[in-house]
Amino acid sequence: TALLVNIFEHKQEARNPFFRVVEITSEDVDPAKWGKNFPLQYDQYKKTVDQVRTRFGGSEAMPRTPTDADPRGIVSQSRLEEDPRLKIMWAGYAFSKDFREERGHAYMLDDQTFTERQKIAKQPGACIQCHGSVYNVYLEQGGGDLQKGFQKVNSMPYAEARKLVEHPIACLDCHDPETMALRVTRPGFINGMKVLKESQGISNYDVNTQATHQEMRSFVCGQCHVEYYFKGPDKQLTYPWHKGLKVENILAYYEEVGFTDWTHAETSAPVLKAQHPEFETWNQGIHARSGVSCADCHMPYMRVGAQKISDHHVRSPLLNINNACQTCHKFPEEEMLARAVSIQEKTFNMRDKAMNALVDLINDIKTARVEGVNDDQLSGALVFQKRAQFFLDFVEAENSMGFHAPQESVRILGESINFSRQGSRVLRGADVTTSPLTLSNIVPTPAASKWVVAGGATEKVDTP
Amino acid sequence: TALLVNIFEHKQEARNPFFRVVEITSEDVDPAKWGKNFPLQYDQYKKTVDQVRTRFGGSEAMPRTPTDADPRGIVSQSRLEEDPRLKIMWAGYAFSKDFREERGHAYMLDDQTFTERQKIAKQPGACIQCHGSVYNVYLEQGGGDLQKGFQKVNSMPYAEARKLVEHPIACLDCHDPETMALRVTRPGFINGMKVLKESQGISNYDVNTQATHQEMRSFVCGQCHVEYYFKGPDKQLTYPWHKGLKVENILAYYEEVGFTDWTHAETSAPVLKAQHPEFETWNQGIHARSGVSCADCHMPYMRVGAQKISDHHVRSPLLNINNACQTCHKFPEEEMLARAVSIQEKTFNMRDKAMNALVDLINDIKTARVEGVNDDQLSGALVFQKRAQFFLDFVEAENSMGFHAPQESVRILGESINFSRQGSRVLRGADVTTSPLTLSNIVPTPAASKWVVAGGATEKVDTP
Amino acid sequence: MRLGHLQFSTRAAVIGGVLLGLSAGLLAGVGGFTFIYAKGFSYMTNDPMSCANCHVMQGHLDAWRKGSHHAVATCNDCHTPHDFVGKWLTKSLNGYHHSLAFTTGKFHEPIQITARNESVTEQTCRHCHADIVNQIDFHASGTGRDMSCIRCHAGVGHME
Ligand code: HEC
Ligand code: HEC
Ligand code: HEC
Ligand code: HEC
Ligand code: HEC
Ligand code: HEC
Ligand code: HEC
Ligand code: HEC
Ligand code: HEC
Ligand code: HEC
Ligand code: HEC
Ligand code: HEC
Ligand code: HEC
Ligand code: HEC
Ligand SMILES: [Ca+2]
Ligand SMILES: [Ca+2]
Repeated sequence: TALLVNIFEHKQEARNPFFRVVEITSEDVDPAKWGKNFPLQYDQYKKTVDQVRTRFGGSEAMPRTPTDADPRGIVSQSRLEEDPRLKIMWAGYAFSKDFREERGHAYMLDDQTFTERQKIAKQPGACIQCHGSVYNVYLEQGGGDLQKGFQKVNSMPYAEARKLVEHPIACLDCHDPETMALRVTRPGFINGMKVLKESQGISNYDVNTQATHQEMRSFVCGQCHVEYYFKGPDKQLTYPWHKGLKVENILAYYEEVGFTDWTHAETSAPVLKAQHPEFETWNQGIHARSGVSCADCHMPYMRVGAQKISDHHVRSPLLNINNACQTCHKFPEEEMLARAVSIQEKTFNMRDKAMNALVDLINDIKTARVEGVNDDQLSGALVFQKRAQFFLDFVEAENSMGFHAPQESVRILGESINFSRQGSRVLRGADVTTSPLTLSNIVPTPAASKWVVAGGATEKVDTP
Repeated sequence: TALLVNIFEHKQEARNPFFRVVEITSEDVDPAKWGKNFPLQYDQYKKTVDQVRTRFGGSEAMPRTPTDADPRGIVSQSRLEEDPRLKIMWAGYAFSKDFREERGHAYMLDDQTFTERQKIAKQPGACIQCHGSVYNVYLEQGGGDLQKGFQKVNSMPYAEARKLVEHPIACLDCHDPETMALRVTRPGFINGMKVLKESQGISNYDVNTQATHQEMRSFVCGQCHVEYYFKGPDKQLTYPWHKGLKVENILAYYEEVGFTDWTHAETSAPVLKAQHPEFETWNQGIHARSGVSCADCHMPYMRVGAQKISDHHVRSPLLNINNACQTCHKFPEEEMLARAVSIQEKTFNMRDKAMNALVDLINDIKTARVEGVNDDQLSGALVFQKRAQFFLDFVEAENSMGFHAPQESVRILGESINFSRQGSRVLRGADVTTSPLTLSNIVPTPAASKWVVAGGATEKVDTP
Repeated sequence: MRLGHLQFSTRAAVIGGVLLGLSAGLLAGVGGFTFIYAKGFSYMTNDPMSCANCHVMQGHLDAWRKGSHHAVATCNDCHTPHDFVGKWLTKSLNGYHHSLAFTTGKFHEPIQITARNESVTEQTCRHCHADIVNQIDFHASGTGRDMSCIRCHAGVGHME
């Protein structure tokens, strides 16, 4: 006799009505104006300028001397200096020149505008979807048609697109100004969910009308915290979810469409870069499976006087364990912290091994090119490099250091090690056929219920 | 307030839960007699003869023709037939001849007595600690001194020890006959916990007086479901916990004392075999950390009439999800099953990769021996084989297919892959120094609270 | 037995009413103003609604309504001992402590049950369910989290 409880149901019912001090229209981008009606949320929102470090997250404020080209007086710590092997991994790509720990939402527009990466390669307007308040810009540029405006801005040069945008993420990017309901405003995500659902046999999925309320509490974040690529010469921003959300699905898609990001400077391998697949990774974890959303941890409810609000100071939950974790987990704060860090340390340790294995492979390829090697072996090794790197990067670029899906993250790193080392072995004379290049067919175990969120299929598993 | 708490505790003691139909003394080994007082527990205890398979656990009843040498009419499925790579992994060791899926407690004595492994190698009396009701036997043989009797029986030949034992595990192996309180009766575990606690700075730990009640609900199982070896020529049964419970700690201990199990028949590497490290693995998982004991899942409470009792039908919890999981997890039965199987499938997939990597290494060593290789490379590769195999076996021999500690199990397999492939790389000419032979220093993150059970240290972690 | 207990609760409430003045008097010495200001008198009744007089208790009231026990146990059935002295002593201690916390606003969020009150609650489980837990509980100390009932039956009082 199972007691079936819907843990999605938060105690939302007893929410406070609010006073409209000013009338907000769909034209109002400026959060300060929204803040007149919702001063508590606005106050917290402004706090995303804070910089505090955790063991693997948060960020550290590093002072720098502002220049005309880059007026920022403070940036966050350089990840390349923390681990120089990243420069070998990304040799020949803009990331090997400037890559920093990400910080609060307040900085998103500036950090994109002034990153050194802008100088090294010409970036497209597509970049801006995730770094500024672009919803109204897309509508204007598309003459009322969101997708049209999106396509148009995507193919602009970055500098041109940048001029159209004034604010980092603003209230209207997540909220309907009339009803304050959550909404998805990013065409990249709307299209991404459509192809993902199609792969599960659901056609014409429309996230804004078909998602549940609890799903929306993650989907507003999944708008940006995802892996992406720029498709074709007109740089259309695309989420590679056509076969599913697992790393194997995504790699298989890229290999099918023949996409690679750049040519590795030291080995000439055509390779891929992964970026912040938080949404995809979270989707493989037990929290997603239990219906726990991004907002539950990163925007937990907080009490302000007699009111309960969603904490709009979006940040590391490890800086806010009582609100972020203890509503669900009845363990002391320091114990919850130790649990998270323990997961992260195991991931970090494997990441280290995977990084060494990849550097070994890159060195082996370089040596082999000098010393001579047959074409079969070389081309096999280059494919292994691409895969090893993409798998490693999928965890490296994910920002929770494995927390969002502990077993899955370490599994991916284990595969990465296997790819790197097989590449070396093949180069050193092992028969390629003993190291088959087929990807594992890891099918996500379908959730047997409504608990699953975005990624799951719907069939039942066999009883034992 | 201390006063009040005291009052409650007193009221608490005034309980008299059962009717003594017969008087049970410390001499009474036969469970049937205990069953007169506790018919409900006894009825369930007898059910451990049942054989039902789950996806990765339980067991399947395979009929066979009884012979004089082996009168068993039913055994469980052969694991060697399910995965013939095991024979390569264990080449030259008795396990490569007969290794079956383990089944219920009722069979423990027969399965040990009649396994083919008995015929291949002379087994010592030490084996019997975990396969029969030996507590009284030890006391008798030791003239009242448990440890002395244990040592004596350990060094007997198996056949001789076998004659002293009548029953598989019986009530008195876990219960004090007077009070019915749980007790630890196995010297192997008593000694193992002592050295483990010593490594944590606690001396003279006595499990029977110092463990909490909830710890005892796991310790009674940890008596047998652990990694072990036979120390020295007189085959003293020893649990290798002198440096801790993690796989790295155990391997480091074996390397320090210079212990190996056998010489691999195909490569001549001195290698190790791991056996059923359920207790060690559980200890690294989130359930142990949350104070969830073996008995909570494998002997959950069940309702019989107006009473609830501990289900003495010890078996796979996946055959009993309702009682075993759903009191704590409010998700549907099929969802709980899918969660467990999803964890197991990821582990199984990595186990497969790790097995292939090890077989590749074994083949590479064989080839290298034929084709010639320098000593440094060869000896490096042999160490890699030992480590790769022990790590793989640590998960392979653990019976939950990763469930007891999902991230940890996959981490260990990732390390195993890395060892195997590094061995191949070294053999094929890579500089050994680029693949250092030092083990990861994975320190378990200490639990910050009383929730932790056996393995944890006591210091606090830093706040972020 | 169940019925008996419920009767006991009602009777206790009546006697409680008589003793209300006495208790309030006792508390006036320690924290009178705070107590009254923060509706501390709520502690003296058996009505769950009155606990929710403090908005910080609202969530617990809502969660109690969803819990399996809303029809069989009110707040005090679980949060005060089932003996006369213990019951009123606990009410007084908690009333004082919570009123003070409420007034100053200084308390951990989410609110966590204190070790003492957890022990009180654990005893009430055993009080009502003595028969069914007879066999399994005779070795348990019943204090702390060690063999606690709510380790497995967490949602009984308050469903998430
Ligand atoms: C169960 C809680 C939980 C959920 C659900 C969750 N996260 Fe996290 N997230 C964490 C923790 C814990 C960290 C690690 C923070 C740290 O290391 O300081 C983290 C880290 C992050 C980081 C890096 C933060 C930093 O401080 O550098 C980002 C970005 C992030 N998560 C986004 C998301 C997104 C997007 C989702 C939903 C798709 C999500 N998270 C779901 C708990 C959660
Ligand atoms: C419009 C795109 C966009 C959306 C929508 C978005 N983010 Fe972000 N997020 C970013 C960018 C870009 C950064 C990095 C900013 C920087 O480093 O300058 C970031 C940074 C973060 C960080 C890191 C903070 C730190 O201290 O390191 C967290 C945590 C985070 N986001 C969580 C979320 C959550 C949770 C949601 C949904 C409630 C969300 N984000 C929605 C783009 C977005
Ligand atoms: C699909 C959404 C998305 C797109 C498109 C996108 N970003 Fe980001 N960006 C993010 C998120 C989310 C973060 C924070 C997480 C992180 O840093 O991993 C971020 C972080 C950053 C950061 C701060 C951390 C760092 O990498 O140094 C910079 C700079 C940046 N992006 C530049 C760019 C540029 C340049 C482009 C276009 C080539 C771009 N972004 C395109 C979502 C996006
Ligand atoms: C990154 C996405 C994001 C941005 C940007 C954002 N919000 Fe929210 N907001 C949320 C989420 C998620 C919730 C929870 C909604 C729910 O569960 O219905 C929320 C809830 C709210 C609510 C409902 C009450 C509450 O606190 O739960 C108000 C009011 C609100 N936001 C105002 C604002 C204002 C004002 C701004 C701009 C200063 C803003 N939001 C910016 C994501 C966002
Ligand atoms: C809204 C509820 C909710 C919140 C908030 C939440 N969790 Fe969880 N957590 C769960 C559920 C549900 C599970 C799955 C196990 C279960 O059913 O209890 C889980 C599992 C876990 C696990 C074990 C699984 C794993 O991934 O290893 C850890 C560790 C954990 N949570 C830590 C945290 C931390 C740290 C936070 C805060 C950053 C947090 N949780 C926030 C509900 C939550
Ligand atoms: C949180 C629940 C839980 C805890 C605690 C737990 N186990 Fe398990 N155990 C499982 C599950 C689930 C399986 C997988 C069963 C299957 O595959 O059918 C399993 C499998 C096993 C198996 C193999 C069973 C079979 O059917 O083949 C053994 C033996 C075992 N556990 C012993 C232990 C021991 C000893 C402990 C304590 C040190 C322990 N378990 C703690 C849940 C648990
Ligand atoms: C430290 C306790 C312990 C010792 C010592 C021990 N066993 Fe076991 N044995 C177990 C446990 C626990 C299982 C069930 C788990 C498993 O099979 O992995 C088991 C299972 C078995 C099985 C059934 C599964 C199989 O492997 O085919 C056989 C046969 C067996 N043991 C024989 C022996 C022999 C022979 C010895 C002495 C060399 C021995 N055991 C020593 C604990 C022990
Ligand atoms: C005296 C040693 C000993 C003790 C104590 C012991 N076990 Fe076992 N257990 C074994 C052996 C040996 C086997 C394998 C029997 C066989 O295959 O013939 C086994 C098998 C099992 C199985 C496998 C059943 C199956 O269907 O595959 C489970 C589950 C299990 N034990 C759990 C436990 C739990 C839980 C405890 C403590 C409550 C415990 N054991 C205590 C020795 C022991
Ligand atoms: C280790 C987990 C665990 C602990 C601790 C525990 N229980 Fe239970 N309890 C269970 C399980 C499992 C069942 C379901 C048994 C069944 O239905 O066969 C149950 C059933 C019950 C029932 C009967 C429910 C019904 O369906 O009628 C009551 C009443 C109960 N428990 C009370 C208690 C009390 C009081 C305590 C503390 C003394 C306690 N339990 C401690 C796991 C636990
Ligand atoms: C493998 C270990 C083991 C064996 C063998 C064993 N028990 Fe138990 N038994 C337990 C555990 C664990 C508990 C739970 C005790 C606790 O939490 O205090 C228990 C509890 C009990 C209780 C207390 C009531 C209950 O059900 O929780 C009785 C009575 C009992 N066992 C009788 C027996 C009898 C009779 C036998 C032999 C037929 C037996 N036990 C064999 C492990 C064992
Ligand atoms: C006595 C309580 C209890 C029992 C019984 C129990 N669990 Fe858990 N489980 C927990 C706790 C506590 C956590 C840690 C997360 C949290 O705090 O909720 C957890 C976490 C988990 C997780 C996520 C962590 C991970 O390892 O991935 C899974 C999956 C899970 N349990 C499955 C099961 C299954 C399947 C069973 C039954 C075989 C079971 N549990 C039995 C209490 C329990
Ligand atoms: C005066 C306002 C107020 C009233 C009326 C009130 N509470 Fe509370 N309660 C609080 C506050 C504030 C806290 C947090 C105290 C802390 O954590 O220090 C609290 C905490 C608690 C706790 C957890 C802390 C502990 O002491 O164990 C329990 C249990 C509790 N209340 C039960 C009740 C019950 C039952 C009632 C009705 C009989 C009630 N409360 C009425 C304000 C109130
Ligand atoms: C059936 C028993 C039961 C009833 C009835 C009950 N509670 Fe509780 N309450 C509990 C238990 C058990 C806990 C401890 C929960 C935990 O720590 O997991 C608790 C905890 C609390 C806490 C502390 C919060 C926490 O999570 O530790 C407060 C406050 C509280 N109860 C208030 C109330 C109020 C107000 C009522 C009446 C509306 C009430 N309770 C009715 C059993 C009950
Ligand atoms: C005022 C008396 C009383 C108190 C106090 C009480 N219960 Fe109950 N409980 C009941 C009654 C009456 C039922 C319904 C029993 C039935 O239908 O057989 C019940 C049902 C249950 C059930 C079965 C329903 C379910 O939720 O699964 C469990 C388990 C249970 N109680 C556990 C507890 C625990 C744990 C506590 C302490 C936190 C507790 N009870 C406190 C009277 C009480
Ligand atoms: Ca950060
Ligand atoms: Ca089995």
